[in-house]
Amino acid sequence: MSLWEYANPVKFLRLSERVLPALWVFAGLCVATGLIWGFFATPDDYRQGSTVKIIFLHVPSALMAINAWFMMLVTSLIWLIRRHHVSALAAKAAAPVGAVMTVIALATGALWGQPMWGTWWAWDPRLTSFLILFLFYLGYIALWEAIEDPDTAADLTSVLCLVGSVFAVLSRYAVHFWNQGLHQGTSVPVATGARTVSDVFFIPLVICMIGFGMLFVALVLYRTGTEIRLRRTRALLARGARGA
Amino acid sequence: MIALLLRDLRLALRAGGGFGLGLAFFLILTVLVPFSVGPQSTLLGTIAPGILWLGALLACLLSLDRLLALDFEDGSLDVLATAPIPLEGALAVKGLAHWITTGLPLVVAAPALGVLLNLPGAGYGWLVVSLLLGTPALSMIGVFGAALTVGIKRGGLLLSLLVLPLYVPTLIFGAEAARRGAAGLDPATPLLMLTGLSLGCIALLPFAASAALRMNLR
Amino acid sequence: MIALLLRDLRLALRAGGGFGLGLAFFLILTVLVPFSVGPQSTLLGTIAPGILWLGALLACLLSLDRLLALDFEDGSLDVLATAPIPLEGALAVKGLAHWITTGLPLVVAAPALGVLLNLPGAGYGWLVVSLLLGTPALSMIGVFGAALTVGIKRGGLLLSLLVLPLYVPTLIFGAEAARRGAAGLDPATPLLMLTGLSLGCIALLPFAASAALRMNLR
Amino acid sequence: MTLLVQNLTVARGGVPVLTGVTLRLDAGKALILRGPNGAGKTTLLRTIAGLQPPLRGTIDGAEDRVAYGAHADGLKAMLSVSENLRFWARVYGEHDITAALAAYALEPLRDRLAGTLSAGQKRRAGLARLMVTQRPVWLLDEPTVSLDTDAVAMFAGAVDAHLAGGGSAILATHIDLGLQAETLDLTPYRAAPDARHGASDEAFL
Amino acid sequence: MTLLVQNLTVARGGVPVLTGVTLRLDAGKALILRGPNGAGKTTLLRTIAGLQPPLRGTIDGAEDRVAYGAHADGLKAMLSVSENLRFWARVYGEHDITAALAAYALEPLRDRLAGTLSAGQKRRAGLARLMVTQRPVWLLDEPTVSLDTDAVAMFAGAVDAHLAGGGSAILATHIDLGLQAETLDLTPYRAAPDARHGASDEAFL
Ligand code: HEM
Ligand SMILES: Nc1ncnc2c1ncn2[C@@H]1O[C@H](COP(=O)(O)OP(=O)(O)OP(=O)(O)O)[C@@H](O)[C@H]1O
Ligand SMILES: Nc1ncnc2c1ncn2[C@@H]1O[C@H](COP(=O)(O)OP(=O)(O)OP(=O)(O)O)[C@@H](O)[C@H]1O
Ligand SMILES: [Mg+2]
Ligand SMILES: [Mg+2]
Repeated sequence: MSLWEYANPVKFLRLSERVLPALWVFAGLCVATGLIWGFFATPDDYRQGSTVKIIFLHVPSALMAINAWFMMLVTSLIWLIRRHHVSALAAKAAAPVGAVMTVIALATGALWGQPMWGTWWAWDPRLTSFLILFLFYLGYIALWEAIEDPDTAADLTSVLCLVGSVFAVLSRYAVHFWNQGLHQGTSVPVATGARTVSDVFFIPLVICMIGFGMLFVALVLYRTGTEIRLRRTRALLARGARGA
Repeated sequence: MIALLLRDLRLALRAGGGFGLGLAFFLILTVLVPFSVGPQSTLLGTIAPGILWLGALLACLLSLDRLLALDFEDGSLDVLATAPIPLEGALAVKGLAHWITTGLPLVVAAPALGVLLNLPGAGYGWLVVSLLLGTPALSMIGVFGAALTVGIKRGGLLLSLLVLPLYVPTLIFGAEAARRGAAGLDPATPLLMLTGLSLGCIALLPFAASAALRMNLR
Repeated sequence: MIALLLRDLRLALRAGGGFGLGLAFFLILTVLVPFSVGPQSTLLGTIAPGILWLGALLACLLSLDRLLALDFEDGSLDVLATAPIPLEGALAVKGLAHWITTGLPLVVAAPALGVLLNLPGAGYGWLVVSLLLGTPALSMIGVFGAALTVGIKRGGLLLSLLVLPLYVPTLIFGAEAARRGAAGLDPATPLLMLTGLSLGCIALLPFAASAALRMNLR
Repeated sequence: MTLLVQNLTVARGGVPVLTGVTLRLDAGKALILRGPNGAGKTTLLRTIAGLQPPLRGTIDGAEDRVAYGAHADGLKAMLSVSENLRFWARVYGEHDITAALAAYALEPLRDRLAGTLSAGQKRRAGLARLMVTQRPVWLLDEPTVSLDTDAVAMFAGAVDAHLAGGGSAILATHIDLGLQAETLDLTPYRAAPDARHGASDEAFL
Repeated sequence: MTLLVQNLTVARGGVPVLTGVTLRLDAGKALILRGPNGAGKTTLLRTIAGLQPPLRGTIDGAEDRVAYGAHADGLKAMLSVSENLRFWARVYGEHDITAALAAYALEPLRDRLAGTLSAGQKRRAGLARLMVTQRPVWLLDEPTVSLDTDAVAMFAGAVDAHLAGGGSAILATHIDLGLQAETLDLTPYRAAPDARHGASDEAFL
């Protein structure tokens, strides 16, 4: 039995219906523990005061925003190559979630920036590339909305996602070239294991990140299920209309 | 191919959509900037290279929706897609025609408009060079965007939405080169990046565009 | 008339051309400005009111070509012109629909974009007020421009060209009011002018537009 | 009421196309316009509909009484068939579209977006629009283009019902519709190629 | 060479419209497609032309051999008739357009902008385009829409000449063209309303 079996919408629906409840609970628990631990059980930073606690929302959402686009890239490729509907619909379902994550990262960043840098917004490369990512999300969603035929829409958005990814990477380099920034570098480098955040913050942060990851997966599964049902309704209606 | 190029150029001239209009839009936009930000000449001089690049970009953008949509509506695209010339080639030629009718006039006119905005003397040469190297990328990206949205009735605004983020790297390198030139710094690095970008776009985007177009014609 | 308004709003929503796109375009344009003029926040703060007004104006402008041209192409305009509702009224309603789908969202979104451009704190209120008073004029002038160019295939660029000069007074008064507001000065005079301009446009331009449209249908 | 066209000269592109057209259309009557391609049928119909002014001559009894069905159908691709019809019905102050849907067998398609219809289905929806206008005079330009034989019969039925209800119609067509109607051949009215009288560039000749 | 279509399933909007279409078109032969509005004639022709992929089945002998004449004419309003034709001729590697102009009596109109032609004149120019492609297989979707009787005769003559020269043609039409040709009625191939096999949304049913 291969993984591709779940590319069948019906099988996918059955599977997702089975795992979703557990996933919701687990994600909810992780997010809740992480956030409560982070907000109430960690000391204030000596320099940043209590504002440091925004990190528990900011970093996980920022990570998920990037990962969501990456996931869309992979599912788009799968659609273009193997033409599994679930894959295209998963990309469609992930886009708004990713966009919302981007907005959360931007909003929490802005809230954080006010006390830290004395301004809501600065044209720092990290921030700027995030804004550009947001624009890509907008364009992607708008293209899905604009096209009537679902398969054509899937094809075109997939092509846009591929080309867009290339240009998103280019933009990132361009933005770094254009302005050196204020934003601090990454301190959770998975590869090296070195880190600059103390354990008090790190453990709840990791829990939050896991929670957000699970939440993202749950949301995408749920929304994909909705999209599948929509397509099913549409397919049945199309036949009904012609049969009459 | 040459027939297609000639036809597109002739149409651009005759439909009154060609050389003149993009330029005029560029001109008006440049004139509107002092109205909106105020007439202080030092301020204008500082923002001049950036505004000129932005204006060129918008003038390109606005002429995109007629790039393929007209051919789509009157059925020419169907015929082109079944014609003996490869669709990739046809789209590349359409990009070229767009550049000749829109990009090139902008490059030529930019110095004149620089005067209106008090562009510092050192900036003129580099502004022209950066536009010359950057506008081909704008045209090719535009062809790709037009191919994506060709099936959508009046996808003009959607087209802008899709294309503008793709324009970001070109704009950054181009405006940076022009700004460095105007400030007397060395613009070589951004110009190199810009050239690379344009070449990459010309080499690869026709394929993406023709794939998108075929999906749309289906 | 209400039927027409409702239809236009529904079409705007459904064709994906409505609320969202104009806003997104406005956002992108605002983002592109720092890319082109550089990231210094004081410079950006100075030009912010002007740039925001210019962005709103361009977002309005880009949505104009779908205002009448679509109805023209599918023959709806012919039918509207022979329908029992006066053409002036129909055009005014179309202007209203355009304002609701384009102008109003811009007004609401402008403060958020002000943040991106470091707009000084005092400027937010006046920016919103000036846009609220000025955008109706932009929509009505747009209807007139669209009526003038409706017969021309893809007259998008030509339309921009005709409309932009007409937008100049609105832009001057609007941007001036926003700038004065941001600088802590009294913006009453330009705001009054702006209001007068909008009222005048709403009262008179539907007649000019319907005359132009009748000539085009001929 | 009677539609009366007297001594009409119509032009396209500034060139007179037909001169001296006189016709009379009583209530309950239909008139079929014939003439080769380029004779000026479309131009004449547009003039009677009030979409363009005549160069000379008078048109009586047309204002606010005509419904014009052109080559294009006036359908919005993004609205469903019933939304399209309901919109036009409301513009003309009518509210019931069931009769129009029934006349052209459009019920099965009523919730389909107009953009997804086939050529003939679109045309049927376009013709149904005329019925919701409640206007007494129909001006139809090649109404049966793309229609199959069943649909042509529906159309003939709709016209007959319209005439029986006291309406009237002018139809330009190249094919035989099987309608009981007078025929007007436009060939004799063709403007001479060097006709100058009334042309918009007359002053330059 | 023969055009061979076997067991073809075509879809529009993701829904199968026709299934199991099998047809064979030899050189020198014409085939007339018939079927009520919405039967799927346009969809079938677009599939054979290669503009959309079939859901199932094979098409042999079509690639680079077909010229497709759709509902739209592919004329640029701002170019003259001869410029339009010359453009397409060059795209297809041909250079002589006089035969095409003559076949549809377009000489008097050759320098007129295509946008100022009447509906039937436009259609004639659109049909003339097929002649300059030098492609052996013509696919025509309601070619005689808006044509008057003279023009229909010109068209029939052009098709006959094309067939006599070894070409072939598939025509979808609702009216009788007076051509010597086989007729294929598409009604039996209509996909069942609940047909699922091969539909792009098959997996969802
Ligand atoms: C709206 C603006 C902002 C955006 C879009 C943004 C974006 C991001 C992103 C994408 C990350 C994850 C990067 C990674 O881990 O590789 C991140 C992490 C972080 N951001 Fe922001 N940020 C913003 C504002 C701020 C501000 C104002 C501060 C506070 C001074 C801040 C502090 C941090 C910190 C401490 C991290 C964690 C870095 C780490 O340990 O990995 N950010 N931000
Ligand atoms: N700008 C122009 N200059 C010269 N002649 C023109 C112009 N525009 C249109 N014409 C001519 O006017 C004539 C009338 O056209 P019209 O569309 O009314 O014909 P029609 O009878 O409807 O023909 P069809 O049966 O083909 O639809 C045509 O011969 C056309 O070529
Ligand atoms: N998106 C869609 N969803 C469902 N059905 C569709 C869709 N698009 C088209 N159809 C249907 O597909 C069928 C085939 O249309 P097609 O244009 O091929 O018909 P046709 O035989 O050319 O008809 P005509 O004689 O009217 O031109 C029509 O019944 C049409 O309503
Ligand atoms: Mg006509
Ligand atoms: Mg058809």
